[in-house]
Amino acid sequence: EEIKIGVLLGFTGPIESTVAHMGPAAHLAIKEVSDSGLLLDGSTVVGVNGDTTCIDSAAATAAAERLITSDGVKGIVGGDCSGVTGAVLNNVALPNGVVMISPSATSPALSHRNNEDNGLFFRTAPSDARQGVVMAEILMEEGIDEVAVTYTNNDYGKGLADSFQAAFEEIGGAVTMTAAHEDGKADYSAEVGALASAGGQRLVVAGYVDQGGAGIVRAALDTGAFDTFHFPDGMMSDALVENFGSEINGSTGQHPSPTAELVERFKEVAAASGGDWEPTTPFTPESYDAAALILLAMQAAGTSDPNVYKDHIMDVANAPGEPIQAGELAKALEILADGGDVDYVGGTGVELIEPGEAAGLYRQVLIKDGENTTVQFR
Amino acid sequence: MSNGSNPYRSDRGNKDRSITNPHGVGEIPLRDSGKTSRVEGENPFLIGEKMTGGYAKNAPDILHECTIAVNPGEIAVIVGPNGAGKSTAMKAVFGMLDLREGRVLLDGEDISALSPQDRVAKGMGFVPQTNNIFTSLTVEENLEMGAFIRRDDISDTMAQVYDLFPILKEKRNQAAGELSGGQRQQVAVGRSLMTRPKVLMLDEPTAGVSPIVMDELFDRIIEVARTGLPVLMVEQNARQALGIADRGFVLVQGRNGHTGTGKELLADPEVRASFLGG
Amino acid sequence: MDILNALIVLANFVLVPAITYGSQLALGALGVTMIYGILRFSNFAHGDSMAMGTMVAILLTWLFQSMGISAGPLPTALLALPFAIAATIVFLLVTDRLVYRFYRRQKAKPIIFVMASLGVMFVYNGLVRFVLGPDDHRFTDGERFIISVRDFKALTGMSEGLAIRTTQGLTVITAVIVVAALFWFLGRTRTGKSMRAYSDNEDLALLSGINPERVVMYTWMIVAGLITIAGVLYGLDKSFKPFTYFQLLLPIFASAIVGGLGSPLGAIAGGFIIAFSEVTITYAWKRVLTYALPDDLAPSGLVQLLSTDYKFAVSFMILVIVLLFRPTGIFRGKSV
Amino acid sequence: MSETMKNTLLFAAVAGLIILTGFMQSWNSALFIINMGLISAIMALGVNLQWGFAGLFNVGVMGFVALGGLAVVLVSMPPVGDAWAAGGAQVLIGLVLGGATIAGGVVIYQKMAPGRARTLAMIATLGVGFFVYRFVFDAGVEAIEAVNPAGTGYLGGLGLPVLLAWPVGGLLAAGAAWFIGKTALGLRSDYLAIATLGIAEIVIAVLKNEDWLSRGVKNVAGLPRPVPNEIDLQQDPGFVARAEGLGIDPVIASSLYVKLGYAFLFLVVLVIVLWLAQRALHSPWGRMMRAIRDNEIAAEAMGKDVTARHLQVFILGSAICGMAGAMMTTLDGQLTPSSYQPLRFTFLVWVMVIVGGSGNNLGSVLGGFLIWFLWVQVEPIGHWLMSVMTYSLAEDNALRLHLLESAAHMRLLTMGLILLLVLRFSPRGLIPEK
Amino acid sequence: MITVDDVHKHFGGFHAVDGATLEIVEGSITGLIGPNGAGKTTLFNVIAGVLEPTSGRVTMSGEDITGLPPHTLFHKGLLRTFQIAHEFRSMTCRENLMMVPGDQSGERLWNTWFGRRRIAEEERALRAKADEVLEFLTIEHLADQRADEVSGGQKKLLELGRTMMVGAKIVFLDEVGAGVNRTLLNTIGDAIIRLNKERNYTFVVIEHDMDFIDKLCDPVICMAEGKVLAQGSLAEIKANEQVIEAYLGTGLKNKAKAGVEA
Ligand SMILES: Nc1ncnc2c1ncn2[C@@H]1O[C@H](COP(=O)(O)OP(=O)(O)OP(=O)(O)O)[C@@H](O)[C@H]1O
Ligand SMILES: Nc1ncnc2c1ncn2[C@@H]1O[C@H](COP(=O)(O)OP(=O)(O)OP(=O)(O)O)[C@@H](O)[C@H]1O
Ligand SMILES: [Mg+2]
Ligand SMILES: [Mg+2]
Repeated sequence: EEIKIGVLLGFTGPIESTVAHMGPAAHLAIKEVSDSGLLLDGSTVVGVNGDTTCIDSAAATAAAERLITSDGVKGIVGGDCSGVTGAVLNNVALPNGVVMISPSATSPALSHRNNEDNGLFFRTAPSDARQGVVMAEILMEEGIDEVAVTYTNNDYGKGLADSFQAAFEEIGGAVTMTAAHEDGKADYSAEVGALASAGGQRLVVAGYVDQGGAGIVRAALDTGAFDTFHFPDGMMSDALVENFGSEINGSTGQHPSPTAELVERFKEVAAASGGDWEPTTPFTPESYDAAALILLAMQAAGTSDPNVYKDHIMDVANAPGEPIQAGELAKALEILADGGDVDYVGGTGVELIEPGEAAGLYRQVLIKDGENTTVQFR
Repeated sequence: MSNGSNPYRSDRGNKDRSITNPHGVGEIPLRDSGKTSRVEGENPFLIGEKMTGGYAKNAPDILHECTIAVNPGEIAVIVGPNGAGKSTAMKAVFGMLDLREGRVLLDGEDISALSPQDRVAKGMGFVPQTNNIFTSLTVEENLEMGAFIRRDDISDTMAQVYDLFPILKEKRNQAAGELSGGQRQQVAVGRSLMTRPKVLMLDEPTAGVSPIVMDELFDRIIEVARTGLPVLMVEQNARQALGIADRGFVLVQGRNGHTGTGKELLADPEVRASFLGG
Repeated sequence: MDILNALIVLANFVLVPAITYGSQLALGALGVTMIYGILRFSNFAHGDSMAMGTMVAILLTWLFQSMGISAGPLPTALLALPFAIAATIVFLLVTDRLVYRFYRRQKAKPIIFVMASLGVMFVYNGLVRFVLGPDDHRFTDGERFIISVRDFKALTGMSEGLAIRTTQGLTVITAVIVVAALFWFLGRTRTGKSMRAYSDNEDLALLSGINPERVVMYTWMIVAGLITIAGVLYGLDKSFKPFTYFQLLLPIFASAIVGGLGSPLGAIAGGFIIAFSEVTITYAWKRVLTYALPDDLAPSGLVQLLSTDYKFAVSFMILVIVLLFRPTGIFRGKSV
Repeated sequence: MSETMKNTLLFAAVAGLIILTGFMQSWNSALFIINMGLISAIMALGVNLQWGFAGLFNVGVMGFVALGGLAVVLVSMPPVGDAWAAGGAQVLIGLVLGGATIAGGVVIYQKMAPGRARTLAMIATLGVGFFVYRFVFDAGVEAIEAVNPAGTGYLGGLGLPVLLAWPVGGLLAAGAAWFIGKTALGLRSDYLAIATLGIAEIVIAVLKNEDWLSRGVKNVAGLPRPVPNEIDLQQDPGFVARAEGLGIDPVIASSLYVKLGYAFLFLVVLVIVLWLAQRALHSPWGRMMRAIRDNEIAAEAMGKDVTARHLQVFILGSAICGMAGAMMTTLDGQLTPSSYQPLRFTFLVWVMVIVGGSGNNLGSVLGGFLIWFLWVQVEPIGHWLMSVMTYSLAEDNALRLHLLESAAHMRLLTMGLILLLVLRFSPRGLIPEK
Repeated sequence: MITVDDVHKHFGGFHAVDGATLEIVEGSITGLIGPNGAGKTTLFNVIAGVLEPTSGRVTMSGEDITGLPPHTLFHKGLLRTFQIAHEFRSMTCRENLMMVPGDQSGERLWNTWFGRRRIAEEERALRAKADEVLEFLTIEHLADQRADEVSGGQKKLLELGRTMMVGAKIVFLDEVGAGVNRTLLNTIGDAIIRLNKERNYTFVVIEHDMDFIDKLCDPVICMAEGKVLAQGSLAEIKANEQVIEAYLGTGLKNKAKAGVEA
């Protein structure tokens, strides 16, 4: 059997630069499984790309329609932006009964859809509601009780900013100002000017490192508006320290990942594959994990029928079972084939909680001497 | 050139000037020139010979074996009813029309295949009926542009033009668009003289100008012609124009109706009745 | 009360960024205005042409960097700039040859050119991503600051600092030089005058012996220069990302229109108006006022007229208001 | 070849493409293309009305489409009682105050004699009014947005049938168009373009940032549908039996059924709009509009009230775009403000109109279908093309990998090439204006 | 019928019309002459509502019409032609005429959908009327030709034709004669006289052709530099020193003059 997996991401459009790394990561997992020849009695797997454009629900729906009804994919890694993800889920995946695992749609708003999704929708990125709380705790423990917040103006940024503000204020912190920034715009002086005026001990940048977020940090540093920051997952990547190096010493951040070894390990796996993509780009390991989960669940279920294997996704993702690192998919397939149980860890230390989203184990990071160092895991 | 048959020129309602800029869009087709050849025999200095053709490839012919010609020192005038093809004939001589038959000779050279642009280079000066000055440039810059193809010192010619039209000297640094109608016509003629043309073609230079300016212009044109420069012009003001013409062509429906000296035509009762308003 | 510090804050967060951004927009708008004035259409491909030019500069910068060539304290990209301009000229001329020239010969209506430029925009859009991918690229090197906040504070002993980046300084200086050169060229040289003549009246220009194709060629060459300079300066100052360059189209057009399409002076003014309106209207004046006012009057709120969410909307509002009072733009564009 | 013949062939060709999709890919895909094609055709008709008939350059299509989308939320979502209780009244009062401030400013401007006193009075009124408005309004907004922000945090809608949202979307767009038209058209049509561009951006900014209204960037999902739910159908034994009777898999049957339902609704709207537009075009009204387009000054001198006609046509066209926007949001089932991007909703619609043939209603319909088809299909075509092109290269050839990787960007490239080709060989569009 | 009271029109610092005061008598054919740039067309535009005067008042039959838009004035019976022909270029010559009459029921959107019968009838009548006018102007063969494909003079005829499509009270003609063949111009002159006599149209005619003015106009007003220079019968005007100096001139100085007289 040749099994097809849809990779439905915004290859063109506003987040095309992030997706340029997420796509290959998903394909890497697919290739790994396919090459092993162990899936469902030697089935091969191919990944089929579909372009959501991130913004155009109709185009995304059309692409999903094509993937599912024409290519006959058995599962979808995607979508990326929460807007199109919701549209695809409702209009295509749900009616056709196909599993979707989104690596990047972190909006809390998607959570409630889980109640009416027939158990078809999962995500390897934790909901922002959880991250907001973690973030508030980290800052408080650092002794910081007054921050300014800027977020990328989409459901991810807004949701994260909202949940952070609520959590932070609850434990006694104060947010001097919350300013949105649009990704892909020409200039961020206005935002930085306003944020600087509002002041705060630290600037929380709930954006993307390869989008407006970087522009904001750059401008804030250069004008001396802020010199330490706090970075949630969208900002945390090697690109961050590459770009800013020791300029952001003393900044903090967190991203969903249990251990530093996982990050290192995923980098190695990526490097071994010979691709020229950047494994630390936000949501890239998540993409790998999403694809891996689908395939492992198939193996566990013994079928590629989404309506059957959807019930095995939680099983393979969580304990009990043999922990499976990134790059060990073949081993997992074998164990599953033998009727064993696995606990998929993958690139991000996947731990799925009801209703089907990542539990959110976070690695707390401190930027020291231009390196990002692990403080602890939460 | 016809707007109807060239789809690229269809006039969509692009009134929105924040998007397009219709200011000063041209009509003269741009094309590559063909070869020229020398023609033996006695020919007038400039002649459009037996020209037949229309505005577009498969549009009906407007000109039918129409001939117009002019010699050095002469003024040739084309008259005729509206829509007779006077302007079309001028355009044909200037290469703005694809001729199906006939040829254009300049100084014994067949230039039928040349583009309008190269005809300018060959020394033909043309003053269109309208839009004949650069409104946003100063008077002096207008004259400079007239001499664009010349590489030599133009100050002498400029002085001559200023002599011819003293008012222009006064207004040399004013934008030409701020001048009155008659003054604009003077700029236009002056501009074409700056080229040092071998032949000057004028399309209705006096349309809409006041009598006093018209007299002035006619005077200047005569003066210019006296210097040996052949002048070919279209005029609706036929009686005055034929009065100064050495040659007159009456066009009727794209054909040569009557030809003769200005005086002969003025004297011809038929011409008087049907074209000169009695 | 501390007026000096208030001024420094204002300069640091409002004036310097807005002047830089304004210069970048002005350079872009100059290109738009040149094409509008001489080739008579609004070039929707402008943003992507900028990306194209910058892309070449980036590739060359990488090459130079790998060869170990550098410009000392200045960004290496400056060395690459002349070559990039040359390459962009070739690009634009080839595009003109393949696309626009045909319509010019057909005497097509300007709107057809506009639509064709839309097509060109799509194609460039794809091409840039084809070559360089959609990623963000930073290609600046050399000295980062002319003066940094820390240095400034150390130097002056003020409590507030002022930073001027090298790229900011470069942007403004280059913009001034380019604009001056352009004005000299258009107003004084024979070729410049012939371009103005062509812009005024195509037919008459042709009848005067001005070769339209040459005018068009010069226009594209100048435009290529302008966009490459604008694109590289912008990329140096912020970063290069194809999508952002596409998005730049909007503010650039707004600048050109506010200033009066077809008027080079207007393009410059327009660029600054848009930049300043984006930055100032949504600025939170708290910090400035805290310094500027006596202590007991110091504001407790942010003193922000509108949230930054609306900065783009605000600049458009300003645009509409300017047009209401000055329907042809500030410097009376070509529209009559 | 006669004109009718040619047009029929063109339409047949596009139909053929879609049918081919049905065979080669799936009927679901084909039907979805038809549905979006119908909506696109309606949008293109709206733009064509403005551009083709009247020469008005509207580059704010996106804004009107988005307003249509907003209408769906406001009409069809159930009201959020808690939010209304928390701050509904306050927000409304705030809005009234805001409106009153502007009205006050205008009245002062009109009533008082020009001079410093007037300027001061106006600034004072606007200033004080603005702060009072912000004070009242902001508090209300905060209260509303605090109500379960992850789930609701907005006022909700009226809970009316979703079909009602379509005309309401048209009305909302018409209102905005009236406002723009009054400002921009009265002065000079020249700068309509920039005004529309600006208003579109403002509309989107409001949609993105006014969470109390439609949840801003957090999106409103789960909009009611005018057709049954696929899952419900799949669970309906009667339906399943019928589907199986026809020999179709019930899952596929259910999604086809739903899509056909949408297609029917959209088709009805398209036919009505097309009929009205055609009638208007081929009448003295159409002649008048053409005259105005050709020469405004002369038309004005011949007794035609150019500004009023422009306003009329601008409002009509925008209303149609608004309606199409509402239809599209209904089809999506959610309102996603960040999805409104000029490239997709303004430029692409323009491409439809131009490629189809501006000034010709049938052309717009054709353009809508064709361009939408391509917009969706150039992606797989691009991939296919790339793999054919690189077929001879080695598996791991760097160039091959790069090309395959970049295949996604074929989408824009192909759109551009098609636009350029059509312009080149059929500059007035596939079905030109007569 | 029309009074113009101290009208000024400034373009920037330039005073195109600089305090013009004049009166147009009902039923007359008034000639308006003056050197190029005297402000004649500008004054026309002010009266016809195309331009708003900087100051001054225009009244029509006692009613203040200053600043009313052209389309309102059209419905009050004030028509004008343009010095530079303003044809509707993408429409046929016949359509150019048919679009003129106001109050066509087919111009209301509602009727285009639900009042087809009435429209069809009206159209038939309009068409007949348009053909009649075309025939009168000797361009009936151009009825179905696009208006931008006819010669310059023919466009001017079309321009005149439009004013004949409706019953007007006063018609402003801006250089109908420029570029029109003299023989045809005579015909046009006759038509103007006929319209004036039979339908009691009032005409105001700008023209540089003195023969034409001579044939039609009484009184004649001469403008210069934005002001009214002289007013009276043509004979009076022709004798006026100022007018001769500013406008008429003394004829050609050299050969040309001789040629004309020969
Ligand atoms: N651009 C054009 N396309 C097609 N036909 C045209 C075009 N211009 C003019 N014609 C036709 O060509 C014929 C001759 O026109 P032309 O302009 O040469 O007349 P003319 O003798 O100059 O008349 P006038 O004295 O009125 O200017 C006319 O019948 C006109 O309909
Ligand atoms: N829109 C404008 N802006 C600036 N100046 C203008 C404008 N319109 C006309 N003028 C100037 O006003 C003056 C009067 O112009 P007008 O057209 O009224 O002259 P005219 O008497 O009709 O002349 P002609 O006999 O040449 O038609 C001219 O000098 C002209 O350049
Ligand atoms: Mg002519
Ligand atoms: Mg005049």
